[in-house]
Amino acid sequence: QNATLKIGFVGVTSGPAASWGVSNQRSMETRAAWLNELGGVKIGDKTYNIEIVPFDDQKDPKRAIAGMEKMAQDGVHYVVGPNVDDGAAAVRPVAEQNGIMYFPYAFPKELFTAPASNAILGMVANYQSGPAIYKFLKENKGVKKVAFVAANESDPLSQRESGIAAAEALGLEVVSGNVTYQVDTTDFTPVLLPVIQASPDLLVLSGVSPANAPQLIRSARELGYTGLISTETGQDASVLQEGAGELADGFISVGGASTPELASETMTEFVDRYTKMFGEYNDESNTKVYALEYILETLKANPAAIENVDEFKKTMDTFEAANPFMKGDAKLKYVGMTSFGQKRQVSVPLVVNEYKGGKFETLFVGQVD
Amino acid sequence: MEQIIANGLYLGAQYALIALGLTLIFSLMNVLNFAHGQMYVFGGFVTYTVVVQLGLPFIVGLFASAIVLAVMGAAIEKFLFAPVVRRSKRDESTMLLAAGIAFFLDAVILLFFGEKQRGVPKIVNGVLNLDMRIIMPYDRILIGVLAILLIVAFIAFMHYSRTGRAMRALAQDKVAAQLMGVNVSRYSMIGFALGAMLAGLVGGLLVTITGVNLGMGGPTSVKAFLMIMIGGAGVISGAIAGGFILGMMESVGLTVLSAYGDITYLVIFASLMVFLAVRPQGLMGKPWG
Amino acid sequence: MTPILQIKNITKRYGGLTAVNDVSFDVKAGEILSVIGPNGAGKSTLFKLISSFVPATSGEVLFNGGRISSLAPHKVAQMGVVRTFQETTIFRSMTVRENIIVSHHLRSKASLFGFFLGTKQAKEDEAAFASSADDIVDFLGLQAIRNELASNLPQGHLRALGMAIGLATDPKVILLDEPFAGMNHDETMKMVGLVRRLRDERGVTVLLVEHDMPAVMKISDRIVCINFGQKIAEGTPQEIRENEKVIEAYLGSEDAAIGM
Amino acid sequence: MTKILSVENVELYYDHIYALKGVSIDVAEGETVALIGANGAGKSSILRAITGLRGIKSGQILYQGERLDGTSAADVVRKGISMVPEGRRAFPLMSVKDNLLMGAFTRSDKAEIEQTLENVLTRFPRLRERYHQQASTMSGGEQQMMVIGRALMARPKLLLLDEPSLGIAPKLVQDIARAIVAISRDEKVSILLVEQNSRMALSISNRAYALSTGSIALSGNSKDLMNDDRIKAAYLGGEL
Amino acid sequence: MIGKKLLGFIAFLVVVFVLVPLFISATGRWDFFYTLTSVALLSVGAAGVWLTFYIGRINIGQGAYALIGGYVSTILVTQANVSFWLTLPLAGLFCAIISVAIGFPILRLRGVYFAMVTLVLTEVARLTALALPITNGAKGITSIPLPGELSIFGLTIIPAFGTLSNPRFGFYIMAVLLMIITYLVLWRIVNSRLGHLCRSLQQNEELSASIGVNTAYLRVLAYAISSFFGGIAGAMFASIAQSIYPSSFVVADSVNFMLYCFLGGLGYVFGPMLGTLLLYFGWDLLSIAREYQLLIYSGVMILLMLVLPNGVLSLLDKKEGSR
Ligand SMILES: Nc1ncnc2c1ncn2[C@@H]1O[C@H](COP(=O)(O)OP(=O)(O)OP(=O)(O)O)[C@@H](O)[C@H]1O
Ligand SMILES: Nc1ncnc2c1ncn2[C@@H]1O[C@H](COP(=O)(O)OP(=O)(O)OP(=O)(O)O)[C@@H](O)[C@H]1O
Ligand SMILES: [Mg+2]
Ligand SMILES: [Mg+2]
Repeated sequence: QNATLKIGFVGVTSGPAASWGVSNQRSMETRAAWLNELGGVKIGDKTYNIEIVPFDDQKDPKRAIAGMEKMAQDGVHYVVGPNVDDGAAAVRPVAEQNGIMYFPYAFPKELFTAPASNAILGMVANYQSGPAIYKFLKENKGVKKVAFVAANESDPLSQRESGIAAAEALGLEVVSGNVTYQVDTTDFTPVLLPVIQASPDLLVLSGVSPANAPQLIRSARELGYTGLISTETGQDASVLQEGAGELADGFISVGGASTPELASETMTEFVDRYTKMFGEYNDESNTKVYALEYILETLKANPAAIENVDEFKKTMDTFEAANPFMKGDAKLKYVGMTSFGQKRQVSVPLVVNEYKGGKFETLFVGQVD
Repeated sequence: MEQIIANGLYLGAQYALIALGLTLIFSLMNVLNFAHGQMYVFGGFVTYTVVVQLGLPFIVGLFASAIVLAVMGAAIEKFLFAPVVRRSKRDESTMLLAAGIAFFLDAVILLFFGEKQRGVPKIVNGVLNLDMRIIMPYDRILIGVLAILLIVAFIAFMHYSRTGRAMRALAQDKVAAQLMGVNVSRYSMIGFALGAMLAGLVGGLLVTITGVNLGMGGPTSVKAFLMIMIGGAGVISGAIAGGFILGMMESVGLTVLSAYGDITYLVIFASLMVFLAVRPQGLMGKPWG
Repeated sequence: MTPILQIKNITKRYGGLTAVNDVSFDVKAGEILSVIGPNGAGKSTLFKLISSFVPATSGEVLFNGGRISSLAPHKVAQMGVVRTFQETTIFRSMTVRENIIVSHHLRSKASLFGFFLGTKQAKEDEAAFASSADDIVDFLGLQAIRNELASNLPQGHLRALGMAIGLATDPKVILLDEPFAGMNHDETMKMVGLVRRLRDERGVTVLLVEHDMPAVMKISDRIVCINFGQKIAEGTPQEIRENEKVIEAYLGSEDAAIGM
Repeated sequence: MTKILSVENVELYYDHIYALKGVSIDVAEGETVALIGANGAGKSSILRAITGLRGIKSGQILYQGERLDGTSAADVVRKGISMVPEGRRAFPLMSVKDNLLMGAFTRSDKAEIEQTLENVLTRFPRLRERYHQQASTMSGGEQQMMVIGRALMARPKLLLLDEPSLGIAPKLVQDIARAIVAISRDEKVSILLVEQNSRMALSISNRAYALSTGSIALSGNSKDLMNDDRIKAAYLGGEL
Repeated sequence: MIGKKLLGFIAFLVVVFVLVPLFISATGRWDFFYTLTSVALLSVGAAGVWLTFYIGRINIGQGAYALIGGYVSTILVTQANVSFWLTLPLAGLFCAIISVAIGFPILRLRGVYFAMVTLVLTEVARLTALALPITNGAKGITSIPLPGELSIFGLTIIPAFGTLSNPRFGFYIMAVLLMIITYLVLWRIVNSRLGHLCRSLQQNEELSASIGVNTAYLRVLAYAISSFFGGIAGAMFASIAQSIYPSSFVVADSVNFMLYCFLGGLGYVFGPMLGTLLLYFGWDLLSIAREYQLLIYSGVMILLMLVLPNGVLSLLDKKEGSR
């Protein structure tokens, strides 16, 4: 008889932004079910079944706090989420008071820089991937002029700002950097018209949601834009396929490790199981498989951390384990010294993909330190 | 310039069609249907399912959307709105019901159709390009024209058909309409079904261009509210005018104000508030809606 | 003595339509003056102009020699010029008594904040309103329905309530828009008596619009007749009854076959 | 004479208000019957009961020998009963034409509707002049004509009129009274007329009922009632 | 009668200040403190919305004032080092002033027009917060310090929250206090002449003006009070979350405030309080339903509306037949 280890998820799984959280929660549930099926996870001398405790915060920071309180109540010490900046900032006091480590998908540096100590960035931040992408495109595709568009919401706007800074640091010319759109826009032609008229070589869709990306691409192409289009968020290939068809060819985005060049057997099986469980895979989940894996592997490395996050924090500095989702000898370890001055970020491969004919192909893989 | 106007017209036609159904329901029942946007999204998903998943022709999908939504609208009216309107003391109470239905549809859409953005492949390919001055993909032109045809058909229906006349009468005075032999509960239901059907049709039409996702419902409702406010609540012509004006405002505003970035929508909304403060009943509304 | 109300060349245009066209007349303190005229002649509009509910296109209204047009309607009411409505306008989901009590607003000495705090003055005010409301109920003979919800009242009682609301404001001039509509002869005569007493006992100047000719003839000291927004006659009931223009435009000639 | 309508011992409530306390009236074919009474006596309530706008508590209503109570308002119209409601209730945003056509809602034969329309317009020439005008912009009297015309468009066998003279200038009241007489004469319609203008009502009707707080106080031949002292005192007053 | 009300009030005080904390410490459900704090604060905002309903206006703009209040308090605390407790009334006041300026023109609107403008207002507030430099735009303001000590003449009335072993409990007590004061004020308004006048406004504005009520003034006054409530609720929330973003209060929040009022019942002073409790708590409790949470939540909402279209408190009507 296995004991139960509860891992929390606080994020948005209903309403307009549901897709952020749903893919997140599902990837956790898929992995948990799989591990349980294999007999559980052995941490120290006990074997645990993993239980995912989800909480839908409706993308409301006030709810997110309630969710984190609930996690504390349930004795959960490890939580994945929230999915957006404001929620991640709002839960910080609760997490720190109750000894909870949480893995937000939000980029504000204050969350990860001391004195903040309990948040661990669960993916690659755009201020890390952006420069890498722009640099690659500058060197390989001769990009000189960049334009940015973003939804007028906190997360995308922050991402645009750091994107612009990165581009300028690389010596690129930012020809349009202040066009925004409402997330509910149904026709992007008027939005993009002035951007395209500035004739950039690269159009960056800052923090674009998978729902808006195909429309934006399509409108840009239909307006006659022939340059490159990229984003630093994860995307879903089938959504691009349906929404923009071949117009989306060449679109550059950040992904996990599910492209054939990189995916290990574990990753392939993960995708299969996910598809079986929920009917359809969501490529966004690629980037979201890691948090749970990191939590479990770190606990394995230091079983005392199950009840005590200080132990967890101690272990983080030295922790290293094999990355099961990638081919080759990729490692799981904590990074972030450059960006945050402390190791508060999971090390995942910075996989830059290019969409082609309904699939992603890996353009290059980078590393974050 | 031409491009801006063309964009505005296209957006306007699309918006006007969305606002029509909402204003119809509002004028008939005095219900501000918060769930209108969700109905639109539902329509889009139905078309998507029929066309992409079942592989049937687009027109079948469109019809399926219309029928599914009409049935849904009729049921919502008959089993939910009618009893609540009958028993509640204040008209506004239906807003809670409408909001509940909006949430419910959101939940149903998430469970049935998933969290992803869905789209139907273009129905016609190619882009009209008048020496770079007007660029407009053919599918948009087609949808724009279809939208305008639908609007015209709808107006004609409301004005010249017996059913249309009965619905207008119902909207203006329920008791008097009853005294003319109009079966109020039946025609309220038909009206609601018609409004919902329009929402479904627009969803079906636009899924080929903008796609749908479950998040679009709420914001779409809000936009539709804006349109009927600009034009005047409960007045069909007002809804149409409101749709075109909002479309034009967005198109012009986004171009003219693009240099100022983030404030485009701030300006649009603020000018809207000023406009309503000056003209409280919208362009064509009866005073006080 | 200056007239209590002076209407001077007042005009109201709605778009292309001139609802009231250059109308002038005076109202003496303590008189009952009726305004008659065909439907749509502009009578109600005239009342709205006097009570400042709509702004005049041109012309002005003087009350005790001071200009009241262009003041806010509640200001005009504060000065003592109060209108009742043609449509039966009441506070629908209050009882008859609540309707009357709330209408005592102008008489309150305590401030709104005072009422909020429940000061002594506020309590005195409330008590005074309640007893005055009961007086008005008695005066108008509404005892039987005092606790009835206003929305349940039939037409006739609604009109009486409308008048009660007007009375509660303690007006110097009251404008009654069709106070007898929907009443039968008996009730009309009762109301006529009440309006008289209103003038005699409370010294209120009364302006009224009415289509019930027997009542108008009986009650009025003077009558003003307007047609298509213009004043076509002014005089005593007797003069008006015989005025050719008024007969032509409004009264019609008698016809025994239909009892009129 | 055969009865077209008989109301038998009808009781009607509004929540806790007992509005009709066992009222019986009847109307014969082709007859004009007046219903007079004080405010709140229940006159409108009787009409509401007949048209099915309001359900009754007990008693029954027979129309051409068949039970009418329990029938929905819409079906009552189909059976040939039209009502001109209290306060006119025109469709304010519709043209005169559409208002009239609404009156024929229950009918489907286009040609016959055209014919009736023609008759109505001939009877009320004013409506022909204002054929395309929006109803809300017409004067009260014109609107009253229009709603009477609208009721006639259904080609009713029984016409119910609720205070058609309310708020109407004397001259127009005369026109309306004449129109009622003419309708009764030309179209062989039975009429039940509720009026506050009792003198007018008694002059143009065959029989009359006086209603007092929910029950019938007096009834009889209009000519006789006109000379009845109780009626004179309560409803007619002295001079005109 | 008065005695009975007083008794009820005392019972309520005992429940929220004694029984609830006892219950929580007995069961160890510490998370309820935050849930109930939220309920209390949201019901303060909802009380404002209810008051605008009381003058016959559908207000879907309370989120805007909550956001403004949150920013005012935060900016004062972080940039001017003002004591949080002082910023609380200041935030309310600032919102009230803003609402006078905005309300004066838009309160002329009625029905859906007013409702829609207020809906737009929420979005305007968010976009303004995004655009202004003082709000730090999209990045929001984070790491706001916990409320400090409040002392008068050296007497500590409220200890610094940073020193509390359980700030949650501190916030709970403060929020509940705020809620009680708010509803006392509201109750007093409704049962004084002010309330009667508001009701007259709700039923017929023209007539109200004709009996000499300065309708424009009264409308603005009610709206300002409403916005005051919104502002302090927002300020408290910002302090609890120790962060504020333009998206801290959005259209959905405004809609929720309105729904709380509906659910409780527009005819009952304590309707919004009950409505908030039911809807907010309901959502939390339903989180066990996982993916069916929203489905069940909205389903129940619809059912409640069907059964009790005049609000949950209309249940009491049947028994007492009074308001
Ligand atoms: N707000 C308005 N906008 C446009 N026209 C108006 C408005 N109010 C009144 N009118 C028009 O002004 C004219 C005079 O209207 P008013 O209500 O004063 O008539 P009245 O003499 O009171 O008639 P009745 O006896 O039928 O009540 C009418 O033709 C009416 O349609
Ligand atoms: N909707 C209602 N709710 C409650 N009571 C009502 C309602 N309608 C009418 N009543 C009551 O029923 C009684 C009869 O009303 P009814 O309208 O039939 O009177 P009426 O004879 O037509 O009067 P009037 O001449 O004033 O129109 C009155 O006491 C009235 O208060
Ligand atoms: Mg008038
Ligand atoms: Mg009546």
